[in-house]
Amino acid sequence: MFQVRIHGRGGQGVVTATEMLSIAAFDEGRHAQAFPSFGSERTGAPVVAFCRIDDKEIRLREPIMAPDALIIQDPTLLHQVDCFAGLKPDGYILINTNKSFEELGLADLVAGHRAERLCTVSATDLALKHVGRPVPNVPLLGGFAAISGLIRLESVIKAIEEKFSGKVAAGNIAAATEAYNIVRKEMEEAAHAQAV
Amino acid sequence: MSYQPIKFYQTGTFTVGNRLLAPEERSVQASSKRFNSINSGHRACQGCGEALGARYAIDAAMEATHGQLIAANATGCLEVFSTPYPETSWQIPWIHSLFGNTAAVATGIAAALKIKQKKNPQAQEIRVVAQGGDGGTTDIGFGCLSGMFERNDDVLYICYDNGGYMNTGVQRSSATPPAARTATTMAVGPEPGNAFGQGKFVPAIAMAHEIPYVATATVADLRDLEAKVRRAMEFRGARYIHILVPCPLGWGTQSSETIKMARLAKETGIFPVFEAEHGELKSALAIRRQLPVEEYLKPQKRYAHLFGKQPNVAVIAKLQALADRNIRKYKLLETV
Amino acid sequence: MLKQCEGSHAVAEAVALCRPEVICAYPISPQTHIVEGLGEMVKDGSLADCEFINVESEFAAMSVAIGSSATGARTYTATASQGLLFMAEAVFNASGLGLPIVMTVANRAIGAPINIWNDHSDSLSMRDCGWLQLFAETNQEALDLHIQAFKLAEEISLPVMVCMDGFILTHAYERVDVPTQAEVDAFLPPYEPRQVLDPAEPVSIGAMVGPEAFMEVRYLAHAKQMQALERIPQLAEEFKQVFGRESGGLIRPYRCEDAETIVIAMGSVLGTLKDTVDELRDAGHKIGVLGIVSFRPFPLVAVAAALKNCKRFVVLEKSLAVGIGGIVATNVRMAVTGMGLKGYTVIAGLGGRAITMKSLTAMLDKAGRDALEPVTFLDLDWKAVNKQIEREKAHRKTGPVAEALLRDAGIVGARNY
Amino acid sequence: MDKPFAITLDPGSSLANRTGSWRTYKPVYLDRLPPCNATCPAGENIQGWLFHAESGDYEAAWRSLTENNPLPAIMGRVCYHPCEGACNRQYVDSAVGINSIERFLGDEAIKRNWQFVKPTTQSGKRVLVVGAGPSGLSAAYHLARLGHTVEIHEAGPYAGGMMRFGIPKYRLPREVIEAEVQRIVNLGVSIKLNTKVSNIEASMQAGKFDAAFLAVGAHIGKRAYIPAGTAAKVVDAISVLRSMEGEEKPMLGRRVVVYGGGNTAIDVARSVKRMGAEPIIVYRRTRDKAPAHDFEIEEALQEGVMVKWLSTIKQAEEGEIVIEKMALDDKGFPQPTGEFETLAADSVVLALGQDVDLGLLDGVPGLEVKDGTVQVGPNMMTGHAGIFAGGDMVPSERTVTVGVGHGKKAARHIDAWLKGETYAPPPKHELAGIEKLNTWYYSEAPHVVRPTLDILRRQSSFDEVVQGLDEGNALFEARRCLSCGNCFECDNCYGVCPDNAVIKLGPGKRFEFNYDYCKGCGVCVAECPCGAIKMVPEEN
Repeated sequence: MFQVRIHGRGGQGVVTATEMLSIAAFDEGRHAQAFPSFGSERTGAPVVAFCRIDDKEIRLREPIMAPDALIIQDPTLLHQVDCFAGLKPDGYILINTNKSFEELGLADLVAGHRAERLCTVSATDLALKHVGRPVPNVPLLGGFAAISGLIRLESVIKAIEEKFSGKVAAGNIAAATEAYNIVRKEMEEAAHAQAV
Repeated sequence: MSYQPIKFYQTGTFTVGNRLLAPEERSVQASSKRFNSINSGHRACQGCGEALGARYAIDAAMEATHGQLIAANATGCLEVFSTPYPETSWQIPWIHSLFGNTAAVATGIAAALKIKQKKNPQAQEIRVVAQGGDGGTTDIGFGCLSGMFERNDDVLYICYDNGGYMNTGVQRSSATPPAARTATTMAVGPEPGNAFGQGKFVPAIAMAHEIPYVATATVADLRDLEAKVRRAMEFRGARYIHILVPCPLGWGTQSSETIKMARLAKETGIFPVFEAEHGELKSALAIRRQLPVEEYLKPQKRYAHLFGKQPNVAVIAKLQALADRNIRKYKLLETV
Repeated sequence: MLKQCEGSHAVAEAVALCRPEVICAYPISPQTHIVEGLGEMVKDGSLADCEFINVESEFAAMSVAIGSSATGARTYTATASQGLLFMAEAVFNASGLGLPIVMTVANRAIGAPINIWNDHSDSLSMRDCGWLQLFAETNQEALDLHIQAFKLAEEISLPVMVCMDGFILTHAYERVDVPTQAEVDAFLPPYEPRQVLDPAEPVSIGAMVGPEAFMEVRYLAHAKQMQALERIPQLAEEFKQVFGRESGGLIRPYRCEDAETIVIAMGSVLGTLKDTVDELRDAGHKIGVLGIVSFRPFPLVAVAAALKNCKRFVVLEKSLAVGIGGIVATNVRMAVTGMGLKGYTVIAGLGGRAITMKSLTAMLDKAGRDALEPVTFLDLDWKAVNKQIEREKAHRKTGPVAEALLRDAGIVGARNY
Repeated sequence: MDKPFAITLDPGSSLANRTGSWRTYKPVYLDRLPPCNATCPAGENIQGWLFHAESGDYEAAWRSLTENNPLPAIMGRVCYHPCEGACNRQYVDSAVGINSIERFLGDEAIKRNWQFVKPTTQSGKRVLVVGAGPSGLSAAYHLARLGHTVEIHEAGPYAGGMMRFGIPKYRLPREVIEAEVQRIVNLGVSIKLNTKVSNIEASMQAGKFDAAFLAVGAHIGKRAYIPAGTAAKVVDAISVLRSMEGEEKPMLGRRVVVYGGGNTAIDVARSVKRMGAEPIIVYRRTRDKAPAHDFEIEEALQEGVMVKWLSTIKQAEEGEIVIEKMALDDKGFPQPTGEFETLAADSVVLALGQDVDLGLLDGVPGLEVKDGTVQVGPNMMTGHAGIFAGGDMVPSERTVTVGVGHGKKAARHIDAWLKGETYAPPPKHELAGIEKLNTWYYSEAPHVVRPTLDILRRQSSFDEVVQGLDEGNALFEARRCLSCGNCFECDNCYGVCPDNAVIKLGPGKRFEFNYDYCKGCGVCVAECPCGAIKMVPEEN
């Protein structure tokens, strides 16, 4: 079973992101369970949502305390919330930022992690560019497809088409795709760097 | 030479009927074929104004709908005296649910009927009436009533106002008139009964909802009452009729004076009888022989504390002012 | 047809497939998404011949339902928590009048302190209201139970609550199999009221009944629920015939054969429990799980039968009968009277407190060693509690409890992971 | 449907609950006596005939009226209608114009030639009626309807008695008298005119009469001594009025002094005015003390009749008279003042009342005569068995209506006497006073005033002064009746009963109480407009 936890703020589509992730997994014939942290959080407040993916029925209902992957939609949270709590060793981390982990002051925290599982992408910029609104959730899913290899970009695109339509869908697909490619590139560079 | 032509017999429109009227001029209550929607054998007190008002109103509604009527009824005297197991006095489909939810129950009935009509358009159309006392209407049932008004559900709500919780032994309601004594507002201190003002005058609140039709009536003006029920049934949407029904028990009056008291309430201006459509006052039933409020207050034991050795002139004056305000506000002395 | 969707959406689709004629809606979390979904379907016409009424309160919602059901319309509404309590008077009235209304309760805690998260306090507070109460374990079961609920309610002329855990199920995206209209029509016949308001055959419904007949009326309500005890398993069987799925029934045992310890629970926590039990089994514990689907009527006989071979039982419940302990536990104990079993009550997950495998494993391990307190509050923060108790001993004006505890815990806004 | 136990009930099942057992008092319907009926000297059932008139059934109304009075067209003109004085409607707005409706019905009957129904059986008895005045005609009519053979002997040339010789044309056109007398004749009554009965017993034997009713009226003008010169012209009012009927009108000259304050004085004055003279009434007391009806004095003054109040004639000479001014003493009696005045007068007409000519009774045993009138018992019989008397010749108020009443009363007693029985009138209902009524229910409807002839024609002709009502306003006026004490089927009791305990029996059948359910609240009694219900204690 693969468990993903997404951190963000109210209004950034955190819950939607987990739902789309579950839809993408479902489209690939997997079982998936997406659920929010059931808060009454308002816009701007820290929000968490979860997604479990498995090949058999998922019965477990507890919150995800030991995630296999983290998506952090808003780097400003890093210093307010313990985003990394319970992250499995070698867990995946995808952060929406144009800085590096070092620049974010996370060097120590991720020391020993496999570099190709630590990626950043400035999803907000991509969203602004393609969708016209600063909603990083969808591009990050594209990035997650790349970093985790858990789901295919096509599935993410299908999920986007299920959730959105018209220009919004097209914009998000473009953004997700670009994010996907950016992350692929980062991973290759990281892998290459380690090889050296 | 000129003489005034007579529409009715010399008792005009004041009596229930008379032998000389053309059938179309007869009141519903004059007909030996009237529905008697609420049948003999009910357990209302002697001279109960509510029993009378209910038969007047529901019979008229039955007439207007050719018997295609369903009634919802709030908890209260009317419900208790009409349907104690194993007998009911109602001859129409009737439901009692709770004290405070009658308007909502009626909404449910109307919704169900709307769907049934939609599924079977050639079926005879059935209309809905909700009824309750002033407690069930102006107090505990007010939320549901206002909701029904606001949604403009196709329901005629009839409030039988006897100015208190008579079923439980005469306690104060928000419709209890100023200075009237009840079991929870004893005649002590300067002003028993309501704080001054009209109390919660739901007809005005109903008008504020701008529903299609609002009217007040009394059991003393039968033809007026019947005409209003008929008119109400010509509208779609939420309608409200507020009927003053004297309560011999709660008012401390003779059982034979029930209609007289209603007549005095209207003739003194204490209870304005009017009609409004879509929030606008349309007409008022003019006072015929204006009387000072004392005429109305004196026969009622609930006002006895005003007429002791030293009559409470101040309070009586306030009540007169209340009546005068109604007369001005609703133009009760202008004959149309 | 398989779908990945939100639990609320799945329930909305199920209700729509049952062809309701009147739906009353009043918003309250976590039920809101269900009526929103139905509202959309009525608007876009996919749910035809249905009146959708936005009422002004839950009290009105149930009252409208009473009126429409009495007029022969298939009627649905949904609520939760404070909403259920606010409509309480009408809830009792609906069952008293024998009106087959179906209502979803998205289970949620009751304040004060106000709390929007999941537990079972709301529907269990209505345990004696005369309604049937069915608890769903998954979104699939929530969907299925609604279809069964309409058939059950209308057959025996009693209202039915379908209870599903707020947020945990209502807001969870997972896979559900949504049946076709044809399948549902084959299972659920059109509503034939036992009594109806109709000018063609006028009756007075809701008479005042005195001492001479009141007990009989109450007994008949009880007899109807006893009747339901027999119908519920049959309906589950008939449902399986049409839809090919196990759903509903009175109870659902899991690995109970040869189990020495059986843990009993209702609702979504059963999933976590099953995973926990699997691990414990692997670790050699003889343990099983008994899910209760029908809380009202309560399946005394079935529960007794399921427990007859175990040594001990643990009732894990998301409700608290303050001053005595468990509510479900009390019912279970009645079922096993005289069987000489050890019984433990575990109060867990109140107000949305997460119930984790970790805590369950530890607790069940203790239970297996009969080292468990008769009544246990799972993951209770004793530090905070004791501090408050001390504080109250110390001085009079201690202020509001909830806020004090939050202060102690250094938590500003509630976070639950 | 298979209903849930107890909470769902069959419609109207409360009929099983007989709430009549709650009652300690019960309402009962009754008829009370309307004040109009109570005061009518002719004993008319006024409310009764108005009931029919209200529905526009004028023939039924007329037949009901003529049960008691055969002369509605005449009464509708000359009756002083005490009924209107008693009418309860005066407390609401103004009294119902009963008299005008009666006249309307009488005129309708003449116009449509309605006739009386002849009796089916004859008694074989013969009754002699002496005098064809109102009393005699009334008695004859009633006796004929009771199946007796009636013969009227009238001394004068025409039937009508004082109605013809005492009441001027402008108040009572002669064709009206003719028509109503003729209708009585058509019923089978024979009238012998110019047949003076000088000895009643002789006439009875001659005609084999079993009984007689005497109603010869009072035709002899009272004389008073006035010192008068030989050339002075002094005549009595009755002969003046009588002569109006004949061809040659009385020669009274231009200035005619009429002496007296009664209706006859007014009649004479108004009559001579119409003949172009200038009448002056001289009366010794004041207007409000005058016995004449004020409305007649008013009409006379309107027509230009002069009046000298508080004056007596001291001396009559040719062409002038001397009058003395009077003053009322503290007891209201006129006393001479010693002040004198001379008036020009071509003639003096004495209108000081009339006496009865009792000649026909000479020698009849058992009769008692006191101050000029025959004494009769409560059954109208004189001291002589079989001889009855009424009208102006017996002690009573001398009006047409009283006379008609005497005729009816006498007829009933004569009928009983002929059968060897005694007639006992039915007991009277309790009076329906205004306090028994709930006048709220009567809508405002002012009294219709009868139109009157314009003043010039009144001064110059004998045309009828007061006109009749047309159908529209007669109907309106009839419908102003409050129906005091008698149910008029307004449906109030039926409508206002909170327990549906009143049964409506249908048009004309009124209502009855359903004592199975009546709780005895008394609302029906309080709301009955006409006081036709009362509460009585349940017997224990």
